[in-house]
Order: sequence, then structure tokens, then C-alpha cells
Amino acid sequence: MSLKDLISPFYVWQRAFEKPYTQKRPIEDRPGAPRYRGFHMNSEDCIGCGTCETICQNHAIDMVPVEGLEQRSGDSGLRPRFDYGRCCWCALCVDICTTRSLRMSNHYAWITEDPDAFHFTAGTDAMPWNQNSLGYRRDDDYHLLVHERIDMQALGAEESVAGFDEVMKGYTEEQAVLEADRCVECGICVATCPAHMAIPDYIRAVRQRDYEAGLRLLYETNPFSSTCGRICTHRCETVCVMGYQGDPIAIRWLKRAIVDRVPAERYREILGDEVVENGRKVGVIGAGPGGMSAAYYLRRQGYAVTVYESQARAGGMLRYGVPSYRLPDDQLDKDLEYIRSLGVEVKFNTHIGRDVPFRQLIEDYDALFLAVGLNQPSALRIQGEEHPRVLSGLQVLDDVASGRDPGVGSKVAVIGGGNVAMDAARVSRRLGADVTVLYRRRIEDMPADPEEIHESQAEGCKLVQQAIPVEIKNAASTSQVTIVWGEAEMIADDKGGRPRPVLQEDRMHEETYDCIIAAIGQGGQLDFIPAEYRDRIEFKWNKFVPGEYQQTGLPKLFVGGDIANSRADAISAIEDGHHAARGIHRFLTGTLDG
Amino acid sequence: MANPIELLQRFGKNFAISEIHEQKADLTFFKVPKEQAVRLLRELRDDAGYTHLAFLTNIDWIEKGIFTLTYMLHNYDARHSLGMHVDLERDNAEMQSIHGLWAQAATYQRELREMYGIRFPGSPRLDEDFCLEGWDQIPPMRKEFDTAAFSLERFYSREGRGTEDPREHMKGLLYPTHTDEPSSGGQ
Amino acid sequence: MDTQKYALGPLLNEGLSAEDRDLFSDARPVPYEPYPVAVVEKFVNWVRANSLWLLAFGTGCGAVELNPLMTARFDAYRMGVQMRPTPRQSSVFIIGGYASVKTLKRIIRSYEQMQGPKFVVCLGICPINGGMYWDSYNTVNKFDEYLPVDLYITGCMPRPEVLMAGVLELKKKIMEGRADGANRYVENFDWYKANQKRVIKDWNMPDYNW
Amino acid sequence: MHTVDEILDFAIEREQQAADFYSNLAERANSAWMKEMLLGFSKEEMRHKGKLKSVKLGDRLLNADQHVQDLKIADYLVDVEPAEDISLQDALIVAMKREKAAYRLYSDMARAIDDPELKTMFLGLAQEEAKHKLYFEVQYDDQIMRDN
Amino acid sequence: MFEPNPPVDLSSGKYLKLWQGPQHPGITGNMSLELTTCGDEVVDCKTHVGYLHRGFEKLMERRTFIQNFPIVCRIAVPEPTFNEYLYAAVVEELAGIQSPERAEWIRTLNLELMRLASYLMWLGGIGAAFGQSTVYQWTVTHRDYILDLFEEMTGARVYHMYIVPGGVRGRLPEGFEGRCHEVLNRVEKLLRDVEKVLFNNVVFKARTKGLGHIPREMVDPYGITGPNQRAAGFARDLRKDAPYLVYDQLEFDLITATESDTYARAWVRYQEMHQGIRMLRQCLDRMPKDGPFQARMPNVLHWQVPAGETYAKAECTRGEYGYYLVTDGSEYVRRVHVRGPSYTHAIALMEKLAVGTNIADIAGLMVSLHTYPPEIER
Repeated sequence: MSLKDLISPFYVWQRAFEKPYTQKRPIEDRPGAPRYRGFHMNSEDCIGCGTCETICQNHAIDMVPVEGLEQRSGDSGLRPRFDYGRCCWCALCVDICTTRSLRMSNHYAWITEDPDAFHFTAGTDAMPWNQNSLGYRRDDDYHLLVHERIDMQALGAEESVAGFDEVMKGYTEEQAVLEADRCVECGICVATCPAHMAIPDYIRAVRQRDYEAGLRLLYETNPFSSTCGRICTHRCETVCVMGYQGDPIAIRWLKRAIVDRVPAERYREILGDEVVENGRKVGVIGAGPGGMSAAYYLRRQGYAVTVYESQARAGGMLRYGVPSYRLPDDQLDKDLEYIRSLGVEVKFNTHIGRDVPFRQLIEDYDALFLAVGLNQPSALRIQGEEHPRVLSGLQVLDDVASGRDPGVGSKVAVIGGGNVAMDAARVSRRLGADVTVLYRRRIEDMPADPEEIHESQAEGCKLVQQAIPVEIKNAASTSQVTIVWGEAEMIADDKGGRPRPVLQEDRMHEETYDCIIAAIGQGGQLDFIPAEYRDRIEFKWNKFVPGEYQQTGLPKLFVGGDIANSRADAISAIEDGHHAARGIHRFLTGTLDG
Repeated sequence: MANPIELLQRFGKNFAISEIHEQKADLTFFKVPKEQAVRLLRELRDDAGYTHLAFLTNIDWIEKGIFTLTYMLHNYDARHSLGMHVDLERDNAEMQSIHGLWAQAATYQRELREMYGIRFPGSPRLDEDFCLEGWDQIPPMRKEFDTAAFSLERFYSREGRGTEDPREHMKGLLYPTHTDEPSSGGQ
Repeated sequence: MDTQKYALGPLLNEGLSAEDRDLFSDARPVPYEPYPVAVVEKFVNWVRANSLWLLAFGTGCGAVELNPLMTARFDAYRMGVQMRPTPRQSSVFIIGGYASVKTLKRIIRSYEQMQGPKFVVCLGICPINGGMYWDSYNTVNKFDEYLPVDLYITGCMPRPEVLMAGVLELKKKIMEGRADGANRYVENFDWYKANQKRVIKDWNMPDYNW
Repeated sequence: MHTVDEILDFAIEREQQAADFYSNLAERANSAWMKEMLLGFSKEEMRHKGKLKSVKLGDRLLNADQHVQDLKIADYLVDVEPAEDISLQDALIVAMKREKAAYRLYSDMARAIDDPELKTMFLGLAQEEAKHKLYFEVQYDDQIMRDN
Repeated sequence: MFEPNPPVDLSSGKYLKLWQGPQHPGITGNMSLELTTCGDEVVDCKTHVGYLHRGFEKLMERRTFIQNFPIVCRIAVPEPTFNEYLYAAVVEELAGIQSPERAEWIRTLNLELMRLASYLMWLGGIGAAFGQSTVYQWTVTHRDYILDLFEEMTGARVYHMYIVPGGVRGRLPEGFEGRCHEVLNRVEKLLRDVEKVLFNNVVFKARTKGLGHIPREMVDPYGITGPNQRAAGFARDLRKDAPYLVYDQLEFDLITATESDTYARAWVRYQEMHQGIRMLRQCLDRMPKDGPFQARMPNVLHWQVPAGETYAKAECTRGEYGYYLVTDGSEYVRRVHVRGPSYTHAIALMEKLAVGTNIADIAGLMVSLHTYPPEIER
């Protein structure tokens, strides 16, 4: 024992003169750090996708409906409710939050006597920390999800305008799995899809490389999977939660990824080909997506289905309105052939009213599904429209689909901003023309698919926005035509619709083209329905107003497709057909089962 | 000191060593039959310098009907670890005890007895409770034991919870007529 | 009071072996009766609230924040709080998080040995609804099924500050005379006992640890 | 027309005429939905008439201060003849052109008159017609020019 | 090498059975020592654990890979970060992910801060166990300043959940380096004080020297690692022998002693704290200030780690901490085994060392082995 050892401990006294370490007041003296993982907060950006619930390993989060929440597209109406008898403040929910609405405050004190009290719905319940500005939020450079879409191989612009080969090459298996892997499987998209396809489920099938299961899932709601995998308007992708911080999942391409991996020969084996006849007959007018979809689902339930088609081939607008570089004929045939192989009879070149009276159909069949589509191009109704060099967009597409030369010449103006206009423009490019698209509104108002707009521009179609055609005049040469158009000012629509263009008379332009292709919209033609029936059917503007299950005032008559909905796309027509098939079944059997 | 592969090949003359897998520079796994395991452990410890038993544990391969014991040995001089696998039948699993080689192995064996039901005859305090007390179920680490179901059944969960699936909720809210039928296609 | 005690009969102490039974009391616990003069009771409650002795039995992770709480920085001693090593000297039992079944048995024993008035404070999420270990086969989910709880502090971990706030809250509750957990335990004794025995399968101690 | 009431009577009569025009056309139309449509137009005119009547009864005032948007669609479309097989598109053109003509009429009258009270009344009526025209133009924009 | 303690005849009346615990017999968790005593002398010791058993290895088998990341830190309460790092390390190894360099530096900083905090708590514990509560008051308070740094860096004091598979969860906050240096200076000053008050204390010396001597030849058969092993003269440290993270770029000395008693173990740890501060300063000065801190990850919601198995280990305050992970290619872990150094120290070794000691020294002995029961039973 040394003297030093004896004395040294007394050094402790030196610290007695130091400033005390003690915090005077609890809570107030030392708020949580700026990054503190305290109690949860949620902003109005939340769309209730439930990904937080999925990742929570403590099952601390419930998704609950919130009263008084405004109904929004792509919003489930649910909000996360936290159980603070479970939460461990790991903040994985904050990290995974697809909209970044969820975060944490630096508030951490919650003391009560009641163990049942530790529940609250973040963002909607009034909590003391709702205005807190500090607290944990995800770092910008830290991700638990993959935000970039996997690119699909596509033809370059130069290659693609050189012919009618399909532009998008489809995902390889690896690409498809990687893309499918990005999905959080929340299911927000299902409500937005007109056909309510089981999107998360079939994406999971892609991820698991189980294409047979995937195909079965697709066919539950959509017998045009090969088609929709290519040209669907994919409303689902507009609400995809991955789109909030990155690219939405390529849902459409993943659908195609399934179909591309199942050869047509295996469809009957995978999906089954048994039909138990139930002895009833249903007629379908129009072999487009709506009609054939109804035919498919009716046939599966045992109905004898006859489809009447005025054209020489089935597919309707998919065949005659969608060029083959977007939807190759064989892919459309893949869908159609399987439906026909189940025993659906299609009578081609048969016009209702001309070849077969409507009255006969409605009397002969137990029920009738009508989906004739909109096939009458709207006229421009401007001066000089009758000029022979003014063509209709639908006519051009029909010609090309049927192998005829539409004779567009080498300098073409296309009027319109829808898919038909884009297709007409791109077809004209492929026929070697120099194409200008005149559109009354702005590019962001165009109803065409963004991809189509983008691709058409990449292929060299020029776009003139806010150009209102005013008059068509003869040009110096008879093989040419001159168009007069004026610039437009956009004015806002006070009801929240898309802005409307107003002609500026003082800013007019004139230009001469080899032809003008008008594609400003289409209407329907229903003259074949005799007046006695028509009086019992409800219409609004130029469309049917179907009742429950697509039924009309004429109980035997069910309608669907472009002629009966405002969305006018293939997937809506398909859903109408499916829905009507159920309606017909219910109408004839009194039940939805079977 | 020879490299681990050579070492295992050398031992392979006397032992049925299989499934050699070099996971990384300082970690090699291999398998040996149950009967030879303890003898090999002793030789590895005494002759090859693998003096440190890092741990002894078990993997339940329920679908194959086997337990795989893993003995993790370490050689301080060579700075190398060996993971030795020994397969046991899952039913009535039994293994020789190594508490004579490493004292702490007795504790591991006690734990394996409790958590998987593997017997190590002769191991001290083997059948005493280790972590559990009054356990009346199958050993909890066995794959067929469902801990969540058991917890719910015995310890309950607090009332007042309930969640909804966004997809189903939206279905009920936005397109209820589509909810009630079994789909007709693609079955 | 006595009528109730004897109406229910003595405790059976079935968990004990026959020869051990004589060594333990079979009396039921009795509830605490406040002083008949309200002001006296109020004064006594004030005294109780200002001398909270914690049982130094850190039953779960929560114990790790008791160290800072009881040392210089947060210094709970200034609030009349101190740690005591044995149940007999303690009045507050802090359940520091999850309770495994094995520990629950010791908790019950310790709690019953504590002299009244006694209070239970639960820290963290696990005693509320299972918390992290909601699906564990060895931890209880709802602690209030086994012992009466006077106060819950949520968090994982709750910071020492919130423990201090909890102590102040408990003081308030005691002074208001609302911290009656021990009485609830006595009044619902059979219910608590049944719950305890449902999860503790090797019950080898007396039914009440005097 | 020298009094407010006379002017209103004139305008009410015009609305009645328009309603009759559409219902006549509807009767002749051979397409069911056009029938429905045209009857709808007719009803729309009757609604306008009702509105003017209530102005006359003093239930409400015509306000001439509002600015009514002019989409000018009626300006550059060609005239169409109301025929039996009239299409939706043409019916809308007919309707918007009729409203435009009415608007012109009242505007011209307002310009020609000096009495401030009557002037206001004419301007108010012109504005009403402008609103009607806007209604048809908006429908044309939405229904026919979907893709343009 | 298991040699049972000599049997005692309890019925002789010479011996007394005494339970210590399950209230913390040391400082860091619940376990019981079933002591058989003869007078003040312990003649037999049996350990009982399991009071903190939560079944982590079972729970981890039913959680996805990302869901396991918040749960692992709970395995060793006072020192959660090593669990986070090792879990991340084994998952990254099997998933073929390389965390970026910046993340490796931040991880090292995190681990060394954790080590310092853990040692501070331990230092208080060893002080308190031998009657030096002053040291306990000092060190726990200074540990709290390190927890403040953690709170600032990770968002939580105790369960940081900061080292995530793929990297770390965020960059260091603004001005963190400066505040960290400040805390390190304070801790260093405290350590010098502690040396005067504790290590030069005649009472402490008298009680700890010679207590709980671990013979050199006992080290390997009992699986003793870490400072306990280094105090017995073995120059073994995973940070030197199998450098992980950026330890190969840091300068530090390997501390050893030869006496292998309680005092030597305490002294080794005390010296390692100084080395830790030295490493932390290097980290702060040399770490990259920008660049990614997280590797590119797949969608973690259905992250499937390829089938395989591996064992990763790190030198924690108690010794070799390791994670053994077996995967089968699914979204779930097949098996995780957590190797905590306390497993051998607190059970087999403690049962051996306790024999022959005085009851009053049992707590101090326990602390000198530095054991955390929660990592034993998990």
C-alpha cells in the first residue's frame, strides 16, 4: 500500500466545485433532438395505401376508415391508426411511406392510467404534437423502395418509322421480375382499373415467375390480356403509389410480361376449355373488346353465344383503329382465337338492320349485348370540309389495317389530339410523310396516351399547339389543300374541367398540305334500333345510359363499350362486357353464382 | 498451418467429410456424420489448433425431417473458423455431449434440449429448466411451434384493434356491385 | 370486511407441497381503508407521494433508463424517489417493459411482499399490448391482467425525462387518493389469481406471499 | 317596345319559339337519342323562358355586369340545315348559332336604344343568350371535340 | 473440460443455500445465482437465467429481413448497436450487398461510441460494486452525454436502429463532429479522474487484486473472449485479427494484462476506453463527409436473400459477439443464432470462479466479467 493510493481517492472532492449536471425540469429542459423518433404525424398527402401497415413488424398499425375524408381518386379513404402498446418507434413506416406523408415528431411523453387509450389515427386525431416541426423524417438519400422504372427495350425512332414492326419489345424475364419487385402490393390501383383487375396479385405472379397463375388471374377479369398488355390506357398507373416519389410500376408491361411467356397453344390447358352448356342463347352485337369480353364470360357460364360483326374480322377498334406497331395482329388474334376456341360463334360482314333486323335478334335470343362502339368520325364542320384531300383519321387507320394505301401524300396535317390523331400521324410518318399535328389545346390537355405523344414526337411528328382550324381552301394544285388556322388562347374552365381554347381572330395562319387528316372525335350510329325499342331506352347526349349491370330499359338488352361509357377505352369496354355478362346471367337465372 | 481445404482433405482420410463450402476467406463449412463428429472435434481441437468453440446451435429443416447441428470452431493462430454440420433425425434427436471438450458446451446443450428437444446424454443439468419455466408445449424453437398463435391464445391481445385492407375497402366503397360474385373466367 | 374475508374462505395454497403448506399463511389480503378523517388521509397521501421508494428490480429493458434517472443528470432523489433492494422496503414497482412468464412469477411474488400502500407503474409498450414481443411465446401481452397498474408510460424506451414526468403524475394521483391499484388487486383477487395461474404453469408458491 | 314588360314579353315569346323549334325537330328526328337530345334542348329553352317570366314578376333581376365567356366556336363553324337525320354535332351547331343570333339581336337593340333602363334590360337579355350559347359551346367542346 | 464443483451435503447443516437475484446481481440484467455458502465463503454456485427470455431467434424466423432490423437491437439492451451491425453484416454478406465506404465509417463511429458508452456504464458498475458510488454517478452521467450524441445522430437514446442492412439510415447531423469532440474531451477528463479515484484507490485495489483469477489454460476450454481473455495475457482482438468495417485503417493499441484478476480486467477495459476515444477522434477526422451512405437496395417488402449461411463476428465490449445466419432463399430467415460472449462468461465461467470467493465479492466478480443476461437468453 502506497501513500499515493491512500490519498488519491480524495481527489473526488475537486468535483464538488463543478457546476451541477442536473436537469432542472423534466421535458421542458431538453426537447427531443431534431431527428428524434417520437410520436407519429401524418399529412393530408396520405392516400391510405397501407404500406406502413405491411412493414410494421409489431402489427402496431391498423388501417381504418376516417369519417369526413374527401373521396379522392387513388385514395383508399383509410388512414393508419397507431397502437402505442405495440409501436417500437423503429420508423420503418416512415421510411417506407410511399407518399412521404408519414413522419415523426420529437414529442415523446404520453402518460395515462388507461391502457386502452394508446390508440390514435395519425394526422386526423387531434394530438398535442400535430403542429410539431421537428422529428424524424426519411433522409433524401435513403430508400427502402426502388423508385426508377426498369426500362423496356424499344425500337429507336428511326427504326420504328421505317415500318410497322412493334415498337415496344417487351420485358425480358429478368426485367419483368425486377419491375414487379418494385410493387408494394397495396392494391390502390384495383379500384381505378375499370375492370378492377387483380393487379397486385398478377404482379406477384410475375415476381414469382408463375406465369400460369398470372394468366389465370388476368382472365378472371380481362380476356384481352395480350391486347391490354400493349395498348391499355393504364389508368392504374396514374394512381400507382410508386408514382409519388418515382416512376409508377409499369403495370401494363407486366401484364404483357405474363402473356408473352405463355404460348397461345397452352391457353386452353391453363385456363381450361370446358363449357357446360346451359341451353340459353345470347346474342352479341359487335366483335370489339366489349362484345368479345361479354361473349367470353357468357360462354364460360355455358351460354350459346353468337356475335354479329359488320367487318370482315373481329376486334373492332382494336383491329381497325390501332396500328400494328402498337398492337400486332397476331397478338390481338391470340386473345380472340382463345375466346372463339371455346365455341363462341362470330358472324362476320353482318350488319344489324341491313342483313339481320334488330327485332329478330331481340326476339330470338334470351338476351342481347350491344357494343357497337363509336365508329362515325365527327366532321370538322368548317368551311371547305368537303375537299377531297380532307381524310378522316379512322379511314386512314382502317385502310392501313386492311392493307390499302390511304394515299396521304408527303406532307400531312393531322387535326386532333387523341389516340386516333396520334395513330394517324404515326402511320403517316411510316408511309413516308412529313407530319404536322394541329391541336386546339396544349400538349398537357391532349387525351392521347402520354407514351403515344412522346413516341410520335420522337418519330418526328411536329406538334402545333393551340391551333384552331377555321377554314379549308383549295390550293394551287388539286392534289393539295390549304388550311387556315388561328391561334388560340386558353381560358380556364370555372367548373374545373380542362381549359378551353378561344380563337384569336387577329392571329391567323395558312398552310398547304397534301392532305388533311381530321381526327377530332367519333360518334355512334344506332339507326338500326327501331323506334319502338328506342323509346324505352335512356340516352344522354349521344350515348346509352345503362342501368345496373349494363341493362337498359329494354330488359333483354344490355349495352356497353364506347357507346355506353364516357371513358371510351378498351379496358372500360372489356369491363362493360364482363359486367354485362354477369348482369345477363343474373337476369336469366336470378343469381350471380355459377 | 495448411489451408482449411487441405486440412479437411487430410482429415477426410479418416472421416467422411462432405459438403465442404468456403463461405469466405476465414470461414469454411463442412458436414460430418453424427458418429464421427465428436472424435473429429477432439482432433480438430487438439491437433489442428481449433481450440475455440464459438457456439453450438441447431437448424430445423422440418421439410427434410432433420436437425442440423452447427459447431463453430475457431483457430486463433490461423485466424480461421470452421463450421461443422451434423445431421440428426428430427424425431428423438440425440447427440453425444461435448461438455468434456468445452465447458460452456454444457450450456449450449441445455439450451438445445429445451428449445429443440435434442438429448445430449451425460451433459450436466441437461433436463433442468434453462430459459423457460413450467413450459407445457412442444419445444418452442421447433418449426412446427407457432409462437404467434400461442401468444394470442395464452396471453391475448388488447381489444380495440381492427384493420381494413385498402383494396377491399375501396371495393366496398366504390364498386360494391362487383364484390359478390365468384369470377367466372380462367378457373 | 372481515365477513368478506372469511366468506371466501382461506387460500388453498395448492401449489405447495402438503408439508410446506403449514409454513405459509393462508389468509387473504385485505383492502386498505382510508382514515375516517379526510384531512388526515389527505395529509398521509401527501406524505406517501413524497417518499416513493422504487423496488430495484428492473424487469425488462426499461431498467436501462433507470440508471440515468437515479444519477446526477436526472437525479430523481430530489423528488423523494430512491431505489430499495427489497420489496419490503419499497412502495413503487416499476415494470420496466416486457415480463417473461418466468419473471412474472417473481414480479407477483415481489409485489405481494411489498408493504402497502404500493403502486405499479408500467414503462414502455410491452406491458400495454405486448409491444415488440406481441408474438413471443414467453412474454405476457397485457400486464394489467396479472397485476393492477396505476400508470402507464408509453415509449420504447421512454426517456428518463418522461419517467420523471411519470413520477410526478403518480405523485399527483396519490395525493388525489386515486392510486388504488392495491385495493383493486385485493378486491378482484380471485380474478387476478386465475389469470396468473393460467400463464404460470408451475405454480409452486403460496397463493399470496405475505 | 317601349317598356320593360314589353321587351320581356318579346323575349319570352322568342324563347317559346325556340322551344317549339326544337320540339318540332325532335318529332321529326329519326334517331332516338337525337329526339331525346332535342327535347332536352327544348326543355332548356323553356327553362330560359321560365327564368324571364320570373324576372317579369319581379322575383329576380337581370344582371348585365357579368362577363360571359365567348368560346367563339359558333363563329367558325359552318351553318347546318336542321334535317330529320340531324346528328348531335349538327344539332349543337344549330343551337349555338340560334343563341348567337339572339345575342346579336339583343345587343344591337341595346346599342340602338337610349333609355338607360331599357338598355340595361336588353344588355341583360343579351347576356342571358350569351350564357345559353356558352352552354352549347361547352357541350360541343366536350362531346364533339373530345379529341381536339 | 467441464469439471463439476465438488458436491456439498446440504443436510449437514454446515452450508446455507442463498439466492442472489434475479434482481440484477451485477448491473446489467436479471439472472439468479444459487449460492451454497459456508459462512461467508461460497462453495458452490449455480446460475439461473431466462428471466429476460423473449425468444428472439424464434421471432426473427417469422419476420422479413427488413422487419428483423428493428428487433435485433433489443437483444443486448445497453449495447444494441453491435446487434444492428452484425445483423446487417450477415444479411449483406448473403445478399451480396456492399455498404458504401461512408456508411462503414459511420458504422465504426457508432460502434466505438457505443463501446465507450457501454464501458462507462460498466465502469460505474464496477465502482458501485466495490462501494464507489461516486464513480457510478459520474460515469452514468457522462454516458448520458454520449446517448445525447446518439439521439442526435440516430433519433433515439437507447435503441438506435440506425445501422440498417445496406448502410446507415442518415447522414451525420450538422456540426456533429464538433459536439462529439467536446463529449470525448469531457469523457477523457473524467477517465483521468476515475483513475485517481478508483484505480489508485487502496480499498479497490485490496478488494479486486487476486479476485476471480482466470488461469491462462482455462481461457479456451471455457470459450472466454474479449477483455477477460486479454487480461489473461492473450493478445487477441477481432478488430486486429479479423478487421471489419474500417478498423484496419485506424490506429489503436491492443491492451493486455497478465494478472487475469478483477483488477486486471478492469484496468484493461479502462485502457481500452482511452483507445476507443483515440479511434473515435480518428473516425471523426478522417471519415468521408459526402457520398452515398446506403447501398442500392431491392424493394425490402419482399426481399429474398439467396440461400446460404454465414457467421459474422465483432469485438464488442464483452468479447466475441457473433451472428450466425442461415437463409433458404425465401423472404424469411431460416435460422439466426446470436452468439453473445456473456453466454459462457456468466454461466460456465461464473459457476467456476464463484467457488471460494466471499459473498460480498460476488457482485463485483460478476461485474468484472461484464455480462449482459439479455444476450444470454435472447
